[in-house]
Amino acid sequence: MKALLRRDLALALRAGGGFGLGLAFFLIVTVLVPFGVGPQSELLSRIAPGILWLGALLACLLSLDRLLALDWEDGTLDLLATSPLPLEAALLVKALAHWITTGLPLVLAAPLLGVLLNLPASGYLWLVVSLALGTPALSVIGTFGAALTVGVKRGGLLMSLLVLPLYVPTLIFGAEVARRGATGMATETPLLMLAGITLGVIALMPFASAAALRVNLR
Amino acid sequence: MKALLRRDLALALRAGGGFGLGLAFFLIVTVLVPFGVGPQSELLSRIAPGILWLGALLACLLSLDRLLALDWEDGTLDLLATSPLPLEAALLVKALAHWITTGLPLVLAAPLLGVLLNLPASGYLWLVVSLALGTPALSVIGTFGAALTVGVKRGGLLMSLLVLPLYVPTLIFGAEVARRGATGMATETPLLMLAGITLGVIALMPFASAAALRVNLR
Amino acid sequence: MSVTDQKPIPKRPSSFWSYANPVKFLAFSERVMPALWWLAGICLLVGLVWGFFFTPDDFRQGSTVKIIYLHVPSALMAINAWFMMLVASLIWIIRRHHVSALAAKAAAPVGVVMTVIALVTGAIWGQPMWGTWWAWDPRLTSFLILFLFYLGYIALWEAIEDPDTAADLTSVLCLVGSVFAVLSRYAVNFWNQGLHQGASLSLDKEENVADVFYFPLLVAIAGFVLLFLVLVLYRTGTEIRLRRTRALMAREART
Amino acid sequence: MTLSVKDLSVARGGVPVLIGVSFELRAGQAMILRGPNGSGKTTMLRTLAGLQLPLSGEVHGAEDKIAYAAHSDGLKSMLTVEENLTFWAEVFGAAGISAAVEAFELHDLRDRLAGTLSAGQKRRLGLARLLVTRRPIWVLDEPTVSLDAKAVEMFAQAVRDHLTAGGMALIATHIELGLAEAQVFDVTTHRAGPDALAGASDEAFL
Amino acid sequence: MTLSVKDLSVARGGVPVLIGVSFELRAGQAMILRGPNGSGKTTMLRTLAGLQLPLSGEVHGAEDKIAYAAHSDGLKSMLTVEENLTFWAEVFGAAGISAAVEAFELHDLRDRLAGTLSAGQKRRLGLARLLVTRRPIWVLDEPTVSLDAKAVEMFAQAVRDHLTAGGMALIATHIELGLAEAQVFDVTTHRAGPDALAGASDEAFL
Amino acid sequence: MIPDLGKYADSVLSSYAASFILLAMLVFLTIRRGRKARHALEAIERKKKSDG
Ligand code: HEM
Ligand SMILES: Nc1ncnc2c1ncn2[C@@H]1O[C@H](COP(=O)(O)OP(=O)(O)OP(=O)(O)O)[C@@H](O)[C@H]1O
Ligand SMILES: Nc1ncnc2c1ncn2[C@@H]1O[C@H](COP(=O)(O)OP(=O)(O)OP(=O)(O)O)[C@@H](O)[C@H]1O
Ligand SMILES: [Mg+2]
Ligand SMILES: [Mg+2]
Repeated sequence: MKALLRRDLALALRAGGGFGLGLAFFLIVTVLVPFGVGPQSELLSRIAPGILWLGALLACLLSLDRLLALDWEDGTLDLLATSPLPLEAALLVKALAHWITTGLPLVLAAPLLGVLLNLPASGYLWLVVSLALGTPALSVIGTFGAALTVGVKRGGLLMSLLVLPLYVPTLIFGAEVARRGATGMATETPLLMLAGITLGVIALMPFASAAALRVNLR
Repeated sequence: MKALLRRDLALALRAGGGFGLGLAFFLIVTVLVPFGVGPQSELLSRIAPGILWLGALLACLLSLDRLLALDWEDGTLDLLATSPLPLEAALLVKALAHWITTGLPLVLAAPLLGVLLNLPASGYLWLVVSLALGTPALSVIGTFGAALTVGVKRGGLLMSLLVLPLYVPTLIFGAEVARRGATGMATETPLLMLAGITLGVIALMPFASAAALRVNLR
Repeated sequence: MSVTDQKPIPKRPSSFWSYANPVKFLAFSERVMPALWWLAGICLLVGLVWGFFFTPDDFRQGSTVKIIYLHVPSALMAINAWFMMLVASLIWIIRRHHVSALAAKAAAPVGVVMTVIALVTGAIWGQPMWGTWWAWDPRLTSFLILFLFYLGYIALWEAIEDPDTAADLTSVLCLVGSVFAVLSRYAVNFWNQGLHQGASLSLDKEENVADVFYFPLLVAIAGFVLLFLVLVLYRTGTEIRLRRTRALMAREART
Repeated sequence: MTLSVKDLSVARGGVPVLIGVSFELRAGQAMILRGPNGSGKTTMLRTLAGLQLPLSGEVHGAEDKIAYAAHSDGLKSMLTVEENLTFWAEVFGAAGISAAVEAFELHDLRDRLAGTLSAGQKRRLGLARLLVTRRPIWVLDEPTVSLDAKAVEMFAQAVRDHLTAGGMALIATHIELGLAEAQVFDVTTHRAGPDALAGASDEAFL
Repeated sequence: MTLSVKDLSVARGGVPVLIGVSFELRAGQAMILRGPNGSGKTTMLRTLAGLQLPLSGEVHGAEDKIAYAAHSDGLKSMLTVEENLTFWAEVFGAAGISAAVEAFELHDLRDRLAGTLSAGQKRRLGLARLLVTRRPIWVLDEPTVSLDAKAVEMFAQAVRDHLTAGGMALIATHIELGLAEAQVFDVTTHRAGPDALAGASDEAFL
Repeated sequence: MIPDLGKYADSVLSSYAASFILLAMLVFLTIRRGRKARHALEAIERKKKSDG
């Protein structure tokens, strides 16, 4: 398990820079929004929490196709499946590695990008909290999508199609926390829901992912 | 050339449904925006043209990694490079196939998605016109990005990073046309600029792409 | 030679599960489908003609109330089609009957069309009633999400070559998707209290749905249910034939 | 310790490929699978390794004992030779990699990225992975592809050492390996006829 | 028609691999490249095919005449055998694919998706592609990997026919192909020593 | 013939039209695909029979 985590992190750091790229994508999407929507700062500050959450979600999504596909192509997954490690654990570790290389940097960078979009001052704390709570769920759900589509060549887009509707509850509650935070409203309820989703997903999803992966390896 | 176009289209139709997926992604991004920014329809209708352009751009981007990477992995590009077909022409044909399978469906679907975001009635025509003019440029520029990153395993994210800044001018003028159209302002100037960019890019970019690809094949 | 007369067919299959045999299923569906086609057609015709021509206008909604005969049955079927797919997926996972996996596959496109009809008629209805084609009302929104689930489900079937692998994976997706669809429903409710509730409840409560509207609606719903049934039976038959063609071709290639 | 296969039938793409394969392999024995292209060797090896389900028949003594190696050998081109081996050693809980490095003369290549190796060098690394798994049954699909004569001899020696230590090996190949002591099993006689149906995943449709 | 190579040096990863290779190949001749793993055969073939630049030296008569085939043979797993061949035939402006289908006995596989072929069948398809290019110089990197004895003979026959028709072939391999008429060229003597610098891309830093 | 739909005629008629088009397309495509599958199967079964 530790070996797998270490290896995945090493690969992310080395191979084409999996580490910084999610971040860079997040940055670029956030920067492109004003170009698309127009530069009115009052408008931007209203949509800022939502756009930041969306940007983080898309950045997460885009890096998902590295999660399993590479290991599939070069046969690593075949070998892992015949190894003593239970597949559920292996997938959870892979999701963890994905979160560390993608989700965590996003959480840390979000406040900076908030400045670009005129996020109200009261919103920063809640934005970070909601992202920190929500992004692990994104990684775990994403692993499920990756496991479903791992046999499909360049399944990237198909995976997005499968994963995005699954992201809806996380996005709604996450963005709601950030939005309420930014406008100074109470955030307990959506925060609790968000935490509940994340916990539930971490506890149950790896079994679904492992089942899907086993079918694909067959 | 015709053989290449036919093959690319056949592959897009068969392998994992390259055809509908760009569209589905566009749909999903558009649907997720309200979850992020909240359901106020007046707010949504203000940001609609920009968001639709951004969504189309991202859908385009996400399907770029199928453009060359698959052909690279199985050695097709090596063989094409040693074939009688000039590489520039081959890349232009590939960009065309990409546009037919991705850009064109986006143009046709955009008005429907406009309904979801409460796009003002006057905006539909200009949205479609600007997308029809702009998306070919997105495909051609994307081919350049794909050619640059073709050697990098799972270069998807890296490619986004390289391509997104190149998309900025197209996005700015395209979204400007759509936005002005929606608010009933004059659209000539940005429309001309958009057309100019597209033509220039189609005329010149294939040479840059072919050069980049040659370096990568070496 | 069609599949149906390949093997002698027992007169009365011994249990429900014996219909899981593709040959028996084909024989059975060939027998009941003509009647079902007629029934579905008649119910639809009666329900819609009754509703369209022989019901009065609602005092508040005017003639738009006639849209209800399309909107409500299609919305009902859109949800029930997914539910049927869920059950069929479970049967496939637990008992591995090919027919049930193929039935789930066959139902999905029917479900999407029902969803689209509900969305389109709803949108057209919304224009005069709420002054907008679309609003981010929870019910409408969760329908849109359902539509996305359908799309993903169909795309996954299309993308995977091996039919058994595809059946397994889509079943897993259907299970997980159902959980998330319910979750989204609550999330969406929390996120926005919308228009639809008020507008529909006034008709939904017994006292508000006058019998004049209620009975033709029931007939129309029966028509949609029957249409769904016959379409799924027919499409399942098609899937079985395609699968058989594929199996025969695979063997042909190896001689 | 015995690997016993009884009346095994395997399928690919839903079509039965081999039918009624039975054999036993004891500690210290090796078996070479032969058969023309497309006869089903790869399919059978994948089934034994547990990567796909058999149509029918039984396999005993394989569970958690098999080290499988095929064309794609799970090497990361962005990791060095040493890192690649170490990773698999850790996953399989083995002690060290030095024996493997020595057996396939990878010393000079230790710090090279796996992606920069030549075809034969990469193959040697893939075979070295077998040694770090410490699994008793080696299941190998065309292991000597791209290897030169000297490396083939290295491989034969590694197999011999493995057998001497009580291991087993099951090898599909088209070329001569110089393993005189191994039994040869020709799958040709077990090929499924065109209308073999039993147990195929599409049996119900025939 | 002659392929002439003069004093060619090639490099991989910026490091010179082979130095001072010279030979001539005339219409109707074949040459087999030999050399231990990692000696630089692949690198040299890629250079001749124009896929990478030589460090120094000259290659004449190769331009637009070479059909190159290596391990990855440009086959789409989602297209059928026939569609794959037809595509390449059209790209190279060749007339039809029937000769190629016949030479490698692909008739029964014509309508199968390339992705469902076995290793050897896939290889046969990859080799059939050479015939539809109508190019005179075949440059082949380990072409007989995964082929059984019968298919190797098919391949040798295809090469012989190609030579008889005035073509040429340059083949890197570790195993015996049964092409007695071919010259053998051993690259070992041309291997670059550890301090061969001339022309390396990092020469300026040494 | 058509009842008086008042000012909402457009809405009602277009929703009926849209629904009918969608349903008709669904039925048409279903049946066309079914026919094709039936013919393909019959063809291959005939071939198999004649091959022995
Ligand atoms: C795009 C817009 C709309 C969508 C997606 C939509 C969707 C739905 C759904 C999912 C149902 C539930 C069916 C059931 O579970 O029984 C429903 C029922 C209903 N809708 Fe809509 N609807 C839309 C617009 C409208 C509009 C504009 C009206 C009228 C003002 C309306 C009136 C009704 C009525 C009367 C019912 C039946 C009563 C009920 O079950 O609550 N809908 N619709
Ligand atoms: N999806 C499929 N549908 C039908 N037949 C298939 C499918 N996939 C593989 N086959 C066939 O199954 C047979 C067994 O393939 P397998 O890879 O096991 O052969 P092999 O003995 O390893 O051959 P080789 O020596 O060429 O590697 C082949 O004839 C192949 O064409
Ligand atoms: N990036 C690199 N840096 C340093 N050396 C490299 C790099 N890439 C390849 N090499 C070395 O260059 C040499 C030539 O490799 P090449 O693939 O040409 O050998 P080959 O003769 O084809 O061997 P094989 O028979 O194993 O296929 C090998 O020793 C390889 O290790
Ligand atoms: Mg094989
Ligand atoms: Mg080589």
